Amino acid sequence: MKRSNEPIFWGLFGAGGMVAAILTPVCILITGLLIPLGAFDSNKYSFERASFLAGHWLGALVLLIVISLPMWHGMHRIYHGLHDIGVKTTMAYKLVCYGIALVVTIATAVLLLQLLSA
Amino acid sequence: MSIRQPYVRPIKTSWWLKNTFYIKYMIREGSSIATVIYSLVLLTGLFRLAQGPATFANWLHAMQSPVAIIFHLIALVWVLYHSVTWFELAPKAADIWLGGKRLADSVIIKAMYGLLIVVSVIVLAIVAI
Amino acid sequence: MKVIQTDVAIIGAGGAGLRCAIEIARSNPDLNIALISKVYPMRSHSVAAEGGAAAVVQDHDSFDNHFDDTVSGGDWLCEQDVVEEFVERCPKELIQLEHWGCPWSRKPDGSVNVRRFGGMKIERTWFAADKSGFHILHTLFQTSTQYPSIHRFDEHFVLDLICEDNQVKGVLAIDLMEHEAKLIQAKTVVIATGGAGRVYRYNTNGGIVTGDGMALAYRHGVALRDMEFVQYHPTGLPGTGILMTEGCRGEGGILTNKDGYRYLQDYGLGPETPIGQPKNKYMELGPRDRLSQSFWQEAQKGRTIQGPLGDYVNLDLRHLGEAYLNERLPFICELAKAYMGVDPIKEPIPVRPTVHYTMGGIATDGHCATSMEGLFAVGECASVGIHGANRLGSNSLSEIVVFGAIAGEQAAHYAKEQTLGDSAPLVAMANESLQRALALKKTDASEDPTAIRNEMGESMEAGVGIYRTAEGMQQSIDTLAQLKERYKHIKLTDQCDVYNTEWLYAIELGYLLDVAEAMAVSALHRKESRGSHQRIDGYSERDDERYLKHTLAYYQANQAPTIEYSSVNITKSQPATRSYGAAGEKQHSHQEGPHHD
Amino acid sequence: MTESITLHVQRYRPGQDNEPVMQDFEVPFRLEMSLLDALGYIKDHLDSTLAYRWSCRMAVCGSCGMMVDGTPKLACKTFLRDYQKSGQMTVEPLANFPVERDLVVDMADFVAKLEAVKPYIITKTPRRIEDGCTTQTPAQLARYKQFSMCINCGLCYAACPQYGLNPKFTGPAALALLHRYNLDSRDEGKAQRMEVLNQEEGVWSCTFVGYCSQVCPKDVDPAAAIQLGKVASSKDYLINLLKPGS
Ligand SMILES: Cc1cc2nc3c(=O)[nH]c(=O)nc-3n(C[C@H](O)[C@H](O)[C@H](O)COP(=O)(O)OP(=O)(O)OC[C@H]3O[C@@H](n4cnc5c(N)ncnc54)[C@H](O)[C@@H]3O)c2cc1C
Ligand code: SF4
Ligand code: F3S
Ligand code: FES
Repeated sequence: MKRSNEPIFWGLFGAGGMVAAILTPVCILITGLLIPLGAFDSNKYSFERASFLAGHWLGALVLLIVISLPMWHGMHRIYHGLHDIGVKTTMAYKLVCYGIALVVTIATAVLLLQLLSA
Repeated sequence: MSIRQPYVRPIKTSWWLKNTFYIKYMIREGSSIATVIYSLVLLTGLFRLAQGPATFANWLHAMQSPVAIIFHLIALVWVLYHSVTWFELAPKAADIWLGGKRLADSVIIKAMYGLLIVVSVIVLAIVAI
Repeated sequence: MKVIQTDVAIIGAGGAGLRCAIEIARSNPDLNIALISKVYPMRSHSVAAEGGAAAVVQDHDSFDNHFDDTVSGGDWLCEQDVVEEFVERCPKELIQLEHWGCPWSRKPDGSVNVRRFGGMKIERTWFAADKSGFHILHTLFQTSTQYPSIHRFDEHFVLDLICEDNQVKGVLAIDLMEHEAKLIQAKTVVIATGGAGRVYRYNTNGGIVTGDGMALAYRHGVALRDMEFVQYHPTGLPGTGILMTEGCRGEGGILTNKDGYRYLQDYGLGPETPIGQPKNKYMELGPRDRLSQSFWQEAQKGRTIQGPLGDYVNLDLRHLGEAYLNERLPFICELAKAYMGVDPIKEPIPVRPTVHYTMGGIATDGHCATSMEGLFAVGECASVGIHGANRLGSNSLSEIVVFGAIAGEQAAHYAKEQTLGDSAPLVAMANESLQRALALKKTDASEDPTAIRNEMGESMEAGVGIYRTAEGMQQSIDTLAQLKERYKHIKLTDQCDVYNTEWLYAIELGYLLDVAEAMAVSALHRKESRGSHQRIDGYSERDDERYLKHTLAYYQANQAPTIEYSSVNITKSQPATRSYGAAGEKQHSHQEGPHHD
Repeated sequence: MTESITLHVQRYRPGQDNEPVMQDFEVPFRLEMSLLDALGYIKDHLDSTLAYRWSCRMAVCGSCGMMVDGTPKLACKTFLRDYQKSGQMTVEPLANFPVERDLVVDMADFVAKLEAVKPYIITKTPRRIEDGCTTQTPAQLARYKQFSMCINCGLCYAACPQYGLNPKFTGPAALALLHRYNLDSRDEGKAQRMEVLNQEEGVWSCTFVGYCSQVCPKDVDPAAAIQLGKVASSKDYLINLLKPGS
């Protein structure tokens, strides 16, 4: 009997789901609505402050979590969702879906490292 | 020869429109679209940030466009729907027993709502200071 | 015709059939077993049993006590040597079920819990909440799946036994889905087809409980024994007949009439025990025959409650409280709510006596062997001799596992000594039999099988019910004879052979009619009152001189069965007055000196 | 109160119908009447050729599953009174199973799946009758009790779109049964059952739609059993990764 490798993806999916449920809403509220609509003093949202936050190890960690984990979560659901709407999901689909999540994760990490060392 | 002719009912792509439970499931799963796009938006922001103040300002400006605002509004509602369903379902994957009794789902659910509120307030506070 | 050769063929995959199959498979893995059932095993009616199974476990209990309760409960019509072996094997079998995973309810220390049951002196009914039969059946089914030598024939309906010179050679079965007939040639055959409650109109039985195996053996010359003893359970829901387990009363439920009066004290079951303090063999914990008879008496006096679905009395559980009810009787609460619209936590449940169990059945010796070579019978379809004239609740779930194992041992032993003969003559016989069964499909006839079924049920209810008279019984016999005649001309219209239930029900109806006739004729011949057979036409007393005997009904084609009698094996308990409540206690102490329980 | 109710019943008779067709029946209405009673009325008085499975009529044998207005239900526990308002109900065979005849579906695959999860107590050394019952406290019993309540009615399979999309999926009831034995304090066979659980067609075909638990007439909550199965399978996966030489 063949063992599924699903546990890896399910683990990331679960972690991402938790982040998406607890942390993402407030993040969307802040970055997507409050800031663009000018609810904060625009000074606070200067380049300097953003760089400072992303440049601090704690801020970087939070950003990595907020960007990459929900990505794994989302791509996992999209992959299975394709199957739900009748797509015959082959290995290629799996590689593409989780591949995107992996690329985003790596890109985020690289950028953050860049900012950290800057 | 068998006299049986089992009839296999085909499953249409639109099967999930058949009842509200399935529709809700699809909405729940669909929230991943918002999640994924939002992650990409943030990633772009990070990228812009790394490129310097001018590009970052551009990004900030783009975030003010009506399309962006509308997307974030929808995303917020959709992701909150994800939160609600997540909290509702998560206790099923937990099997915590205290003194011969299973920890009630409602306790876990309440705890998670609590967490959502606490985390949101903290983040808002940090950002607002 | 497809021929399948096997060592043992078991008809019926209820509790008895499954236990039998497992016994053979684990002790003789080299023997092939064909386990045939007209429904998937877990649909068998053992699944509906609620209350529990009896076996001595408590230190202050003893095999003798269980023996005494069973024999006196059966009004001394039990085979005492068989009862003796039975009570000794009960604990072993229930422990075996425990090892196989049965979720018996437990005491806080982790040992098995027991509850009170009607007619039992000491609590010894093992239970799995109020789904005991369900858990036993599923445990047995699931356990059976680990044995590769058990070949199941699910949804295969047995049409006939194939016999030669009073020796059974196989079974004719038809695959319901394929409509393909199969001759299952076997060295030995075990019948485990369950009861025949569907002979009556209102009963606690499932639709599949149609006496098939009884009729099959009977038609081939094996006697049906003690068929007049049909148990009415005192607490079925009006209308549907759905059972409210005796466990309700075991846990302390009470029965009241329209005045809110606990009427059982008027019928030799008193004095009244305080509410919430049930006492074994008193009041509500009397045996089923007595309780059902008391209901009838109350109805005569106009003290039952009139409802749209017939008279009823109240089964009151309210004083047990919500938490206790949810723990001990959750299924009862669910059933009462769904089928009666009554929440037992808040209201009493309307109940009335309903046909429940056939004490009689295919006559066997104490080890399940019938008078036909190679043919065994076990479970509710058999009369192995432990229930006598009235079965005690919780003895039959024990019966199906105890005798299921015994039948397995015996059948395996027998099969090992035999060889399979030439199948050609058997195929010819099977083909003939199949043609007879298929000939029922006539579209040009006129009789409606539904009408026949309903008239049979009503006639049995009227003539062979809780109280009986010669006139009433004769009327039922006459009606049955007419119905059997009409049955020959039933009209069947279904042209599609895949899962043709119209034809299936028609064959079952044929089985039912034969079994009903055996019941009615056996009843008419027993000119006394004993256990569940109560006459009010001058034979209201037990008559040990003439009727301390088993009735044997022998099938006669196209006419009423002939009746013979056989002796009852009495070893250590001489017939005495059967009394409960205070009278029972007095009698008991009189016989054995003071008791301390 | 309506005097009668209309039942739209799906018929399919191989050899006669090329595909399922609907047939309407007018059935007299009584307050306590179940759908099973109504089908009985049809069979007895209107059309004796209608085929459906039933037996206990008290929601415990698991025979009478069917789709009622698109929802999987037990006919014997579905009451006409709940459909009185619309005056009609649509009755079809259980979804996701091949239809053999009228309301009768092919259950063979379902039963085979139940058997495949090794649904029996496995011990390293057999227990002996002489040693009596195993000790199991009410708390240990409570751990698995809920998952032992399944009547094998198949409603959850009709509810699960993943089973519909991929019939190889072991499915909710069988996985709940597997979990029931894994949780039993008397059992030592977890490792063997893990193999079934760990497959793609084991717990991993479930996307937690959750409708299985919603329709289950016995509150078995197979969805919970499966999620716990995923947790167990993930742990097993990790341990297997860390195990040297694997
Ligand atoms: C509602 C109810 C509650 C009860 N509660 C209790 C209780 O609490 N305690 C107790 O001790 N007893 C109780 N009983 C009695 C007890 O449950 C039954 O006597 C016992 O379960 C019968 O088991 P069995 O194996 O003999 O038959 P069943 O379980 O009825 O099995 C019969 C088998 O035979 C098969 N079969 C029948 N005819 C054919 C055919 N023609 N071809 C192929 N297969 C066929 C069926 O498919 C089935 O598999 C109760 C009974 C009822 C009805
Ligand atoms: S889990 Fe529930 S719905 Fe599924 S088969 Fe078992 S009882 Fe039926
Ligand atoms: S509906 Fe199906 S997808 Fe999972 S939670 Fe239930 S098995
Ligand atoms: S008839 Fe048994 S579950 Fe409905």
